[in-house]
Amino acid sequence: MVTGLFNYWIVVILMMAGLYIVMSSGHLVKKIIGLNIFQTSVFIFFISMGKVSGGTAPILKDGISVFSNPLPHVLILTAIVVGVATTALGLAISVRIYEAYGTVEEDEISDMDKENRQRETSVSTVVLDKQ
Amino acid sequence: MIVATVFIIVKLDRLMTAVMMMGFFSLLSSCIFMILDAVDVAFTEAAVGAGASTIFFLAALAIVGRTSKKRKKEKTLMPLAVVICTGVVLIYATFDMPYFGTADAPIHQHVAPRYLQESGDEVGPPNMVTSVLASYRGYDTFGEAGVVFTAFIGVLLLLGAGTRKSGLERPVPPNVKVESMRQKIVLREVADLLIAPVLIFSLYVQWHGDYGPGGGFQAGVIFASVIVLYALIYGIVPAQQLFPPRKLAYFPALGLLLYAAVGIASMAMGGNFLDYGVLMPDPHDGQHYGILIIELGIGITVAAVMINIFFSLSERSL
Amino acid sequence: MIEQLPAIQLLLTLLAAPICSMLRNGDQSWRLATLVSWASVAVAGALLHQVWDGNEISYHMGGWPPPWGIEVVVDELTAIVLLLVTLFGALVMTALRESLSTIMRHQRQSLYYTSFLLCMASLIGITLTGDAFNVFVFLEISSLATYTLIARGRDRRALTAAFRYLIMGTIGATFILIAIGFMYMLTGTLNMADLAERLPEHRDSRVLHASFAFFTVGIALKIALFPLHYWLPNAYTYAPKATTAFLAATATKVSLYVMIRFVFDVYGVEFSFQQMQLGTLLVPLSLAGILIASLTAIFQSDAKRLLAWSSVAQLGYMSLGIGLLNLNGLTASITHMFNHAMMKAGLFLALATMIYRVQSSQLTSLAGIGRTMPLTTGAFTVLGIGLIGVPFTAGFISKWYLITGALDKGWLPVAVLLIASSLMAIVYIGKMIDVMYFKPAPEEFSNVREAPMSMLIPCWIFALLTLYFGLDTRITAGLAGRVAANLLGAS
Amino acid sequence: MNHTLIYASFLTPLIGGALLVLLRKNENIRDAVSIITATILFGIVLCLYPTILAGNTPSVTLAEPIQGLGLTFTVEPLGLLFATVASGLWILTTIYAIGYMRGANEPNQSRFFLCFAISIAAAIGIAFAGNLLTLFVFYEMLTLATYPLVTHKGNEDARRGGKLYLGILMCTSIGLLLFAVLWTFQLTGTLDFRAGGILQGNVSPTVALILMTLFAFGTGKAALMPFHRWLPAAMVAPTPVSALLHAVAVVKAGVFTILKVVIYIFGIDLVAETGAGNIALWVATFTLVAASIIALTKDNLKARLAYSTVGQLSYVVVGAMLANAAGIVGAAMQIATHAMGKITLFFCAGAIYVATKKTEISDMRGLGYKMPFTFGAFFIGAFSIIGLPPMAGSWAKWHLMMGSIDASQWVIVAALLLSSLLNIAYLIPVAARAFYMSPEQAVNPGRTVIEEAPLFCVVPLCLTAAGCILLFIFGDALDHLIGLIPLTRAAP
Repeated sequence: MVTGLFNYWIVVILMMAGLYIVMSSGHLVKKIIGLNIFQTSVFIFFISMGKVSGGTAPILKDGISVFSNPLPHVLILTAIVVGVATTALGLAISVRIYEAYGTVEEDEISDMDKENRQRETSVSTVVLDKQ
Repeated sequence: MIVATVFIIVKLDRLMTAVMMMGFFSLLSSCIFMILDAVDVAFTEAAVGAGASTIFFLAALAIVGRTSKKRKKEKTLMPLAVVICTGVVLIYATFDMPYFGTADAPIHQHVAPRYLQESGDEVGPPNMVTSVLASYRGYDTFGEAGVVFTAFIGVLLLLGAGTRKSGLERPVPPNVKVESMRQKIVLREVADLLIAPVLIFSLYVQWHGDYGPGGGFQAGVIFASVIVLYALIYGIVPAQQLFPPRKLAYFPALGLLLYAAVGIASMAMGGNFLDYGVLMPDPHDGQHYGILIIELGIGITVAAVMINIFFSLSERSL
Repeated sequence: MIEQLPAIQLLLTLLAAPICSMLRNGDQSWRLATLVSWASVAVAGALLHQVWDGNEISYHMGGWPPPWGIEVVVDELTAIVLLLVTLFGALVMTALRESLSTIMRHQRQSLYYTSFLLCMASLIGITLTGDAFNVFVFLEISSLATYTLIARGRDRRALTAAFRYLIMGTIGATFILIAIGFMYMLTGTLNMADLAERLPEHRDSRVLHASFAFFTVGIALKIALFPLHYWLPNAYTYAPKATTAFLAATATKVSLYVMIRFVFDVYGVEFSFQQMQLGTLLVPLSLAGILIASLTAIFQSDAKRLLAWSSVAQLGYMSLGIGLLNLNGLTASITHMFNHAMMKAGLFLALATMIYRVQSSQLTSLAGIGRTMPLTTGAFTVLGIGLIGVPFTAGFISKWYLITGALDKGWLPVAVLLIASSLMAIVYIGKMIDVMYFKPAPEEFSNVREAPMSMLIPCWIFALLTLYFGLDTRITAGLAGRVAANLLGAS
Repeated sequence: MNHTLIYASFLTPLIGGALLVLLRKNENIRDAVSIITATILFGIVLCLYPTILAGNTPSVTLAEPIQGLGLTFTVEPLGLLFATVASGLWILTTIYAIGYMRGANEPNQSRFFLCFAISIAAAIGIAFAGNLLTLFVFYEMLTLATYPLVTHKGNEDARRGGKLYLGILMCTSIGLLLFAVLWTFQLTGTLDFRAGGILQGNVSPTVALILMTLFAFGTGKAALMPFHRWLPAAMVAPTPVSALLHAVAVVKAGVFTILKVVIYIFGIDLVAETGAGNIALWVATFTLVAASIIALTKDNLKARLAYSTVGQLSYVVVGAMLANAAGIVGAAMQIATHAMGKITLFFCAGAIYVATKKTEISDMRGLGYKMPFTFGAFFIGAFSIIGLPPMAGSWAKWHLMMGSIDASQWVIVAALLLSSLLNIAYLIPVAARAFYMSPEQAVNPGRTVIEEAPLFCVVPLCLTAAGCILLFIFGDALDHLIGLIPLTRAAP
């Protein structure tokens, strides 16, 4: 059992490490790194599913009859592309955040936002009272 | 080892190193993919994870700074709890999974055999991944091209490339990184040597996808990384002169349209969307040419998108 | 031609997107985008007509039969969601030009339309597909497009909202990917109909249990079901004006559609509700969501944020209807999916129209706007009344079914809570309308003009549709009833 | 033919409303449109009489928004009675409103008349509703359409009044009435108004009691305490609106709803057997007395009349809850006769305001000689409300009294008597002061000579006063119509 499932367990640990980075890190770029790791681990999981012991890469050649399953490979090719697209967009947004706030630390940003909102609400209540 | 790498990343505050480690992680996973017979995936992961993503990260870090701050303890407890819960669910699930590598697992029984046994006759290319990717699940791949294109539009809308007139007409401020690279003669020489073969290699990957690992996507990324290499060494301005962003911005759209055009052509010929078989009198030829053209479409889209995104990101740091 | 309709439905918008991006001229792009979106409305209408009597269209992409190729399936539920996405998308698109003109340079606009079209196309793609993995692909396109659309908001907080959504959305999508992977592992297939056939034999497998758990959490993140809603208020508040209308109408609704499809069709009613007890989870959470979000809405001082919280509450109605698991409840969910999309899109659009003139969504700046922009405010009022659920409006119909559903179950307290939440809706909508009509306008806005026609007309179409669907419910509740019976009968 | 008539009765006010908005440029044409529409509507309603008197109940379905539940119009005697009252009084109210609005130079007159027309359409919808859903739909429409009327003045007072008005009516209707409607639907699977009721055999006595209480309180327009506050609050509206609220449409819609529910949803047998109406009955009895006492303390004429209305409405509720033939007849008659009497009183109050700008009763001494017609009519209206012969109100009071004796509810008999005495105490002095006390000249030195109100105001109020008497004389015709209401389940 241990040998049969060992591979999956490793993947789970990797996934969780990635997820942990995403959720615990305060630095936006590091969050994206975490996302990347999380996704890549899921990819490894998919590919592990498709492996057949003793099989080879799914390319037709004479004399070979046992192949690994090509379908997960296709799915993961697509998923990798999705991943890099997300990464690029995420980075673009964090760059813009940096330009707008001067920082990419989540805590600092939310502090600034909080101040902002307090100002807005206080202004609006004052005006409403006046009316 | 791969686990160790990840834990190092968890702890790291120096983001530069974290990114490097991430690239390393990608490279390792790509090795794992290789071991697991997923050559195409390994190829892609190496090109994208270790290549393109890392470069994007570096370009972004150049703007936002390289260190992250430690957070308070309380803020890390909640995520930890969530992560552990999720992990437990996953581990719980694994107990009912077929053992790794089992040949008679259901996954290998139902749909896959047809790909394995008949794709050679039905579609043609010996590389089954290509057949599935481009033909059986060509619609997914079309969607994938759509994802890349969407990301491109997103980055362009947010950061803008070429539209800012920054690259060409603005006087280049002294940039430490670029300057220092230029002076390193060894690097330059090596790069000069590399660029041409890699370009050719990318074309090979593009056209050879039918037979070996590779295809439009990998080719596109490799092509793009050549340009990025060029830009890193000679500076972004000459690179942009070579590939003016304004014109480059048309290419992703063109690639996507090329892909769709094949599909629409097959609709016009009386088949379903992306049914290449009807394109030619002989369905085999139809499949063959259809796949070639859509791979080209993907290649164009991906290469242009990657270069564009890199330009957009690095332009900002100028 | 007729049999190609499903592909045409998707291609219209998806192909217009790259063309739009090449046009580089805001007005031309807008013309193209608007034309194309109305064309897709027509196609959606034709599809609805085709499947009206319970027919099902199956279209094989690439000519490969499922489960080897990817199948596109259109049935009544699909058709109504398609109509929702295209019709409301087209209405918002029509109004988008004026709305954008104040926040974006001309050249950027065409890129914005491109994003918008991509978002619409991918939502159509999600709705159409009969393949589990394909759902993931299109879900990602729609997410990426949505992040972009949100991040272009005027306020810098739009960026953080978009980033937060990106993180949450990607985690959600990856969870869904894991769930799909597990399902695939058990059955070896990705086709949804095929999965539905093969999954029941694995009903005791832990892999399937985990798959269900991951799917539920993942999709709940996307739908913004309470308590996973926390990205939504900010995203809706800071997204550029008219965009919010589109997102509120479509994005969460399509995710809800995915949930219904998977929970009822793929996993199967029996598995989802008896073995996994989804209902026991959904009902209390939905109720809590409805009450807490309604209460929060009451205390907002920003009109957009108020409506965003109201959206969280209204999504609770829909998930509650699913949780009730009876004919009336499910009918209510599907009907409300359509009706709420319509009303909330209209409200946000009317609000966007006002913001177009006063440049702020704070309630204080909207004071007295009922006098300066009577037509817009009129539309807003009609839609607001619909949201409360006053008879003669679409909102009444869905609430009727929902409460009847709760009573059918014999859950009197649930019915009482629902009515209480309607009263809260009166309070928060009443608060806005009160400010708009009766508070004196701030001086700087005392002579704003009525909005331009291209925004006003879509607003009123939304308002009139709200009234129309309060009377003629054949294609909302009537169809939803049949669909619900099918979904429940499938068990 | 009948179907066309039913459609026409609902559409006429709406078309008229649209027309008057289109023709708003010219005041005279616009107002003429109002009057003509009102007359046509009344004519249409009258045309429906032969059919009903022949014992038919024509029915049309407009749309079917919910499976098995249509927006259905069914004409039956009770509804026709209400429709007649509403449409007949609409003519007079319109004429009066034209005079009043012009006399008082109110702004936004087109909006005013439009909302008026929509309100009448809603009232007709309520009258002809073929099931509870339809009734509820138009009930809400009436609330929304009258809201702009209540806040017509647009000042702070009007807004506060309007908020209270809308708040109470919406909250009770959505919170309680809708709930009761849904519950009924869930129990029986239908909401049709059927002779003998639909709940028979479907409910336990406890559920029946809860449901009836929900219905009674949910119908906020019936102004049972403690949900009566909106009625005095709505007094900020111009007087024609008050007339509309009190006599023509709104409160009548409320008590009409309760009557309909008792007769056609519960069936009086069920109510009598299970005592489902008990809570509502006692609350109504309490309201009856309490409102009259509060009315005594009010010096503002309109406020006093408002509390009077609160009390008088409870007569109808009491009659309905007694659940016997006499009670129902009394309640139905009370709808018609109170409408006639109260509208007279409000017209008078309005006329006094237009002519003298006076609103407080204590200021009205001696006005009777200056405005003989107005105060004469006031007398007649007051008598009718109190229930003294030869005024119409006496029939209603008589039947109600008989009903409570039949039911052996002696406390209620006593309450009715007490209330009548209180009615005398708060209504008669108003007119009496005007005639028998000399005006205090010193209070208003330099005031211009007070004259009778404009003709547009005086004629309608004289007509309604005459109506009060006519209804007494032709009381048996009324009795005949009400007698057609099927009180028990039709033989299968």
